[in-house]
Amino acid sequence: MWSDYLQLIKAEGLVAIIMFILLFLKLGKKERNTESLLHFINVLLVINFISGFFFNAEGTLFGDMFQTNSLLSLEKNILNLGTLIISLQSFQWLKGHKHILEFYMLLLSTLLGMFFMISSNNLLMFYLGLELSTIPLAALANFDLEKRTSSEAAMKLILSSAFSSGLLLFGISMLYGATGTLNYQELSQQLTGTPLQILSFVMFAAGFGFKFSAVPFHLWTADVYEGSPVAVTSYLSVISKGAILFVFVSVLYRVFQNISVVWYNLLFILSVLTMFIGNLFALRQQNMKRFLAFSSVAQVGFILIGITGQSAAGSASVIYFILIYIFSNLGAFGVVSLVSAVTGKETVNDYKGFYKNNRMLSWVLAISLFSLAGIPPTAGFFGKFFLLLAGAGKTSSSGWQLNYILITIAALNMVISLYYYLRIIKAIFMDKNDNPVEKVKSTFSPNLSFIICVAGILVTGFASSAYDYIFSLVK
Amino acid sequence: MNGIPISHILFVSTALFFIGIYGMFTRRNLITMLMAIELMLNSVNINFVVFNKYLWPGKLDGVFFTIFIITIAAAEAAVAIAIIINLYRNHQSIDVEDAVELKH
Amino acid sequence: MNYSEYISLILLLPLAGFVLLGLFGKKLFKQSSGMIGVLVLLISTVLSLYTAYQYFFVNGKLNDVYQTIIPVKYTWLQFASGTSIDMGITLDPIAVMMLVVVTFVSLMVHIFSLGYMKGEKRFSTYYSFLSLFTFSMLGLVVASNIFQIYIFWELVGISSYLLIGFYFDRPSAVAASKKAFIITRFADLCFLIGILILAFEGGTLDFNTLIHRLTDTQSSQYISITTASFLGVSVLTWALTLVFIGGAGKSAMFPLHVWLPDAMEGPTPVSALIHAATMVVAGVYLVARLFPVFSINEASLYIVTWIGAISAILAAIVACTQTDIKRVLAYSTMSQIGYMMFALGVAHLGGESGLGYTASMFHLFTHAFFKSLLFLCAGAVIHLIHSNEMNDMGGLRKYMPVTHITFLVACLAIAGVPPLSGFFSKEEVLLAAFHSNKLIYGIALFTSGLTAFYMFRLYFSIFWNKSKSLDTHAHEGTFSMKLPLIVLSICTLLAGFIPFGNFISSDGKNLELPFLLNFSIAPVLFALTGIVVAMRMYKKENNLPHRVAASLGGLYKAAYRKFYIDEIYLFITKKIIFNLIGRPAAWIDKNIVDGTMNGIAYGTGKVSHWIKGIQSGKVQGYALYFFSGIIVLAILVIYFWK
Amino acid sequence: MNLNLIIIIPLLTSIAVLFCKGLKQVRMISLIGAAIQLILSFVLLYAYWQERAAGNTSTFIFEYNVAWYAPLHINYHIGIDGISMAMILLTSFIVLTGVLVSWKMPARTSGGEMLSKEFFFLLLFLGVGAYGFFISLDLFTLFFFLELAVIPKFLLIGIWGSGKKEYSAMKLALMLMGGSALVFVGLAGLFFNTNTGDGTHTFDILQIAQMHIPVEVQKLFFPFAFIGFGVFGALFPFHTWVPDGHSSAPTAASMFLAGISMKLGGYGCLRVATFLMPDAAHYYSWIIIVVSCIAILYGAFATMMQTDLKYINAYSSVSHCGFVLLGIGILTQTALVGAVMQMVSHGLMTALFFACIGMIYDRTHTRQMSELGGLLKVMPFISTTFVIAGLCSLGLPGFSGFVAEVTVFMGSWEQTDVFYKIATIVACASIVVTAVYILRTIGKAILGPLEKNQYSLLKDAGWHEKWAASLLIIGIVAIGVVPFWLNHLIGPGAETIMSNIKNVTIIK
Repeated sequence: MWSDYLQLIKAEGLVAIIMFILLFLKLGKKERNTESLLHFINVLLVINFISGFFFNAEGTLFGDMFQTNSLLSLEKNILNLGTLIISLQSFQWLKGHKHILEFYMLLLSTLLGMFFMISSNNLLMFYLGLELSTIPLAALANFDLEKRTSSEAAMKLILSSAFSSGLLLFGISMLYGATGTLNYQELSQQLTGTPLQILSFVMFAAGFGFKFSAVPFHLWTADVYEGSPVAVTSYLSVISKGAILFVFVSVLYRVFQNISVVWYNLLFILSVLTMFIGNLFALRQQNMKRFLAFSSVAQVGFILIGITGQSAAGSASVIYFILIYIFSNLGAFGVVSLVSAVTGKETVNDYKGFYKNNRMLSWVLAISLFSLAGIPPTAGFFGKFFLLLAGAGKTSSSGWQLNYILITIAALNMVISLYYYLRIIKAIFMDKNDNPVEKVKSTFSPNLSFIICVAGILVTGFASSAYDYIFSLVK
Repeated sequence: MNGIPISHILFVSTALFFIGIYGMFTRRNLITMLMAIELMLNSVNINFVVFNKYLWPGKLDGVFFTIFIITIAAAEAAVAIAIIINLYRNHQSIDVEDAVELKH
Repeated sequence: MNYSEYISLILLLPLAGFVLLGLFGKKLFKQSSGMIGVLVLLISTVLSLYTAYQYFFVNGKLNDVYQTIIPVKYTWLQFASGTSIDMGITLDPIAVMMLVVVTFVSLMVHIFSLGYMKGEKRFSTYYSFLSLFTFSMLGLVVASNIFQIYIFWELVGISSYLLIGFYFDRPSAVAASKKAFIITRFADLCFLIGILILAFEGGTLDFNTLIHRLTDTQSSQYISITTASFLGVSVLTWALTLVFIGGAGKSAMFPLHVWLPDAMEGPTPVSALIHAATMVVAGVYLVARLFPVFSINEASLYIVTWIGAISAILAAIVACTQTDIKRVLAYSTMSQIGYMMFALGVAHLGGESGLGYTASMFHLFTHAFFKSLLFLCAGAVIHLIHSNEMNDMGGLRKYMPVTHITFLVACLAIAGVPPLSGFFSKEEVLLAAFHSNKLIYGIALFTSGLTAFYMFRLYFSIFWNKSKSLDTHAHEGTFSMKLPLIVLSICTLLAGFIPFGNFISSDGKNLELPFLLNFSIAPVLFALTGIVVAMRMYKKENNLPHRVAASLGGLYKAAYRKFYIDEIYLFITKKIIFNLIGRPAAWIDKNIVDGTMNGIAYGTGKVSHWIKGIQSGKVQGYALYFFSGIIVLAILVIYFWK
Repeated sequence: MNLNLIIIIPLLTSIAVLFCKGLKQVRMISLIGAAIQLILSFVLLYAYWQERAAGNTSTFIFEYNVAWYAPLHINYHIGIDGISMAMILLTSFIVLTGVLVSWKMPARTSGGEMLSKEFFFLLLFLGVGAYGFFISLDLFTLFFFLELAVIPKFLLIGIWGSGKKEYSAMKLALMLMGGSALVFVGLAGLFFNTNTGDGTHTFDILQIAQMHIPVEVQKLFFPFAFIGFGVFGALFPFHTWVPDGHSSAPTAASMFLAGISMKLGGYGCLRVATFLMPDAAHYYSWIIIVVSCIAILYGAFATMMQTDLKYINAYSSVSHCGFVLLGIGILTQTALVGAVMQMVSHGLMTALFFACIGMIYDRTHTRQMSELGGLLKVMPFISTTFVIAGLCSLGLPGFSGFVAEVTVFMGSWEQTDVFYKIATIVACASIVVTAVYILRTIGKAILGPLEKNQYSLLKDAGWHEKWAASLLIIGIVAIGVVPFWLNHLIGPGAETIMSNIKNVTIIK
């Protein structure tokens, strides 16, 4: 009884335990060697990640407010991996920082929130997870306490997230009013597609859109990404985005299946807007973080296309892409964070002639960018291909073939996005620079993270087994 | 016992909601904006309670939701105010118009 | 000995020579390459003479009609439609005749060049090019497949290009070679299209099959090609005219002749071989080869006739005014080829009416000898003087007796003075013209007068006129240079007595060439007057030429400037093609096509600049977008969903 | 004979290069690798003949088919027919010669350092893409390799190029990617309209060729596929990447671009667009013909006006590749054979041309015709090679160009409709224009008096350059003098494509 009870909330439990360990450390004696502490934490996260593969059970808890199965535990583990990589990469930055433990506690609490969100089987549980994963992030965004931009970013994040959650809640409340239940299964039977329900659904979706920054709900993204510390930025752009997308997919397919026509059209508009706006803004960014922020906005547009596919292939390709996206985006962010931690240089112009002194980092960055741009043989190519393929597979109800129009637009957007990725490549490899970034010496943990990222980028694509596994879980 | 028709209450809550939004759009002071958001949340609370009481009196999940919202709102406010204080440290102002370094 | 055993050697030996000298000439046989070339040619000459003997006297005839024998034939390129390009060797009277002519003259030129090109830096290259030319020319004449002719046609063109531009550091030579190639290329384009039409209509590329199908009036191909018409002209006429344009280009017929005079930039022996004896008559040969087809189409024959006649007279007039001796010879070549052309034009298939055909071939044969002889003599002279200008010469007869005599012989021959070869062949040509068309006959007669005049103008102003004093040890050149002159002059003397009709006639049967004494009075008289006038004007140094020139005035100037045809060409190429087509094309590509692409990129950038206002940095603005976004989406979706 | 070798060996070579030290090792390894590739492709050719001689009549031989992404019906499926075989030969030639001409790594980065390792790696990696593209029989694999070959070009041009290299590199990458984006849409549309009987879809070219795609679908997606590949194959008006890209690229990269990657387009148009969507091919045939005729003439005329040697060759490539598309558009077997022949021939010829230009540029440091002249005197070998390339390009018999063009002409003349004839005549007219610009170039740059005195000190080609040039010339002559072997090689492949095209209901 207890054993399987624990087994069901194993992932959440582990994260909570780690948090408690850190808490005790905090209560313990003050002076501590930061490096060894960081290594210790990383070891814990590695354990957490590895154990994520074992003892995964299926079932529901708390009067089926909470549910878990192998797919969900896989999704959680993907997030674990991402968190691990980020913590490895932020080594350089945290080394000098006083509040390591706070940082990790906030980080892990958001992770915990995401786990609950993913496992939620009830709007209440979902809301709790959402807030738990949002509010600490605002605090994290402000983690460079004395940096003006950092606090501004935090302010923007907390205000807009509160606003969006207000709207989300309003939507939920109307949904509740219309159907009288908060449970997913009952909800999905109750939905008939009355205008009220649709309006509430749109508000609900807007809440999601805010989190994974779909245009026009994305405006906070760039500012927050730019202002907050790089580790937090990469966390925002990868982990929280990935988590909310996991939830979005499952909610759409499981709860709102009845009104799929509605959300197909909604997603159509959203994805087209997101791709165009994201790309057009990314075109002219000079700050690397801001640039990556907009590029990640554009990526969401492609993911939404995959979601419109609305089938096993659809959700499988989305999860697969997010896995790849974690590798690619973290590879890029890792280099950026390392460089900014060591030299404080963050603009594109600083990267001119980067290759001269930093061969290894340049290739890591280049490969990650190629993967983001969807260029073979990197995994990004496969991910994008499958997303668009899933999108094309959906035969739209309306007379003219929206799905092909959609992927045509997407394909052309890929060309635009290629331009700005190549812009960075050009800066790294081709442009002249009299005083390029000097040799950035990287330590063990960042290198490990780079190895993980590059290996992931290069292997995940060719090794079809990953995709097949996800597909088998989704079916 | 319930002489008040549901529509009245919903009108109040909706009004409250839009007042909140209006405040969010117009107020320059961060604290006031936060309060506006609280108004929105409260309108949501009213919604939940009313729907629960009038339409689906069988279960109590609306009420529970309300309680949770109140709790979380508190937490949110706490963090927000902390951030605002820190912002004030850096900017010597809590006017939202002053914190616009990050743009375009 | 059976043909197939050795016949292909005639072609392959020169080819081997080309490859050998071209690849290793520079290193291995710096000096000996000349001898190698000569040797190779000697062998193939002997072989071709033997072939001629075999064909004409042993086994060519079958119930006294000369047969077409195809000893060798390979499929070179097979097309899905069944037609194929074959490489083969055809033996019929004209082919064999050309075999002899080409190898023989080429041999002479090879020998002559031993002395003439001595000490050249690119000696071996020169010989390799000569062998290449010989190979391609032979391949042309024995072609069994209309595409084979085209292929070797091009190869001949390129070797001519290479040889004209042999002195590649002279810009004039480079320009001349370019001009020659491009003009002939234009003609070849028409030729190619003509071939394609014939091949399409005839359904084959093989000569004999093609001719057979297109000439028998029952065959479906004949009917389709004669009945079908494009722009109101029958397809057959189109095809033949296009083919003829191809021939005209190579044979420097008006108005495609402009390259020939410039081609004289090449080494003189080359001019003797390519631009006098062999390549330039390829056009005539082509028409002769397709003669059965031509003869069933009056219109195309008419074109052939008139182009030939016009070229003949025009060239003769121009020749009278030129002062560069090689140019004079070039124009005379053009004029003589004009003879051959219209001789073909006035002929018909079979019997007496086929006289023109025989005459044309006969004239081609004799002309090959005396014209190459003339060029080689000119070469000898230039070798001595190091100049092409008449004015630099004069009174050379005492310095170079052999050259003098042989040159005289050649002049008499070309002027048509009996009993030299030129007389006989020209006689037949005139006769053929006389029978069919008096006007042509008139032109021909007048032309022959002019011919005599300008040839002797040349003769006198080189060997007589004002006597130039050269340093005493100015000698005539090596034996290797004298020998060809002598041999060729002997040929020139004797070639006329060959009973040509027995060998070559339009239908392969035996044709007794008529010889009417009273008919031949007129041409001889014309020739003699020409000679006398020339002697009067140029034997002694006097100012008569200038007065005559002055009295002629505009006509003289026009002739001197070659009737401004070069200028017209220049206008067309420079002004029209370059300025009206080339530049616009380049401009469009740069600005419009490319501009569009750049414009798209630029536009995208601009848009991204315009919309940057959305990201105002104000949280309230964001919230506003957020909220209005929800409203708009909700409306849209609900509307959609309805 | 395991066909995977043709991908694996280049891949291994390129990876091995990464572990080398110093220019000497790097180029040695890459030379060995490239040589092995050449040998391998000849072995493959031999094995191919053996198979055929043994009576193996199946369309594609040496097939190798494993499920890659089973849920999406994506297979890794490779195999060759005559056409692919020819293209593989071409590629191996270009790879080897490309390595040879860049022996001395003349091109340096703007940073000034050599980066020889990266250079050769990218060069060989490009080869991997090409090989894979030519042998793949699965649309996904095909697309994968197609895009694989784009980015290396970008880096090669951008890092080691000359002139406005960044601009050109970016333009090339974006236009090619745009092309492949269109290709993707075409493929996806094709995929979802296939039906293997049990309701599932397939990417397998052979299976799709068997089934009949609805005509409306074909009409919808043919343009995507054709234009997409057309961008690679310099389809007018999407050819503008060609001049800039070629002129800015380092020598070897130019050879790859013109020699191989422009052929990817032609091959794709043939293998995917025309083969799989025959009805649409018929339907759009006349447009293709018109466009390619425009490209042929217009490219030729644009060439006449150029003054930079590389631009001349680039524009002439546009004109020559027009013949490829023309041959495809005409839809007769002879014309298809001609198109493939033209691909091979143009590949070799233009590679030779660029090699010569590169050699000249390395010595004189200029590509402006006005600053060149009389080079034949000082560097006879290079000049002679240049002249040979030129003559091949103006379609002189005895060289490959003539064979290909004539085959296309004959093929188009097999169509009875007069429209085709007029189109052919228009295309024919280009041979004159070609002669004009080629001879103009030769006359100015190679012949004539020596332009500058310091040229008289220049050295002639080194052994590696001589080898490169000789190899290419051998290829050109081997096709030009005895074309029947290539004809036999390509014939059956073209026949299978034709058999697909023949049995369609012609829609006008």
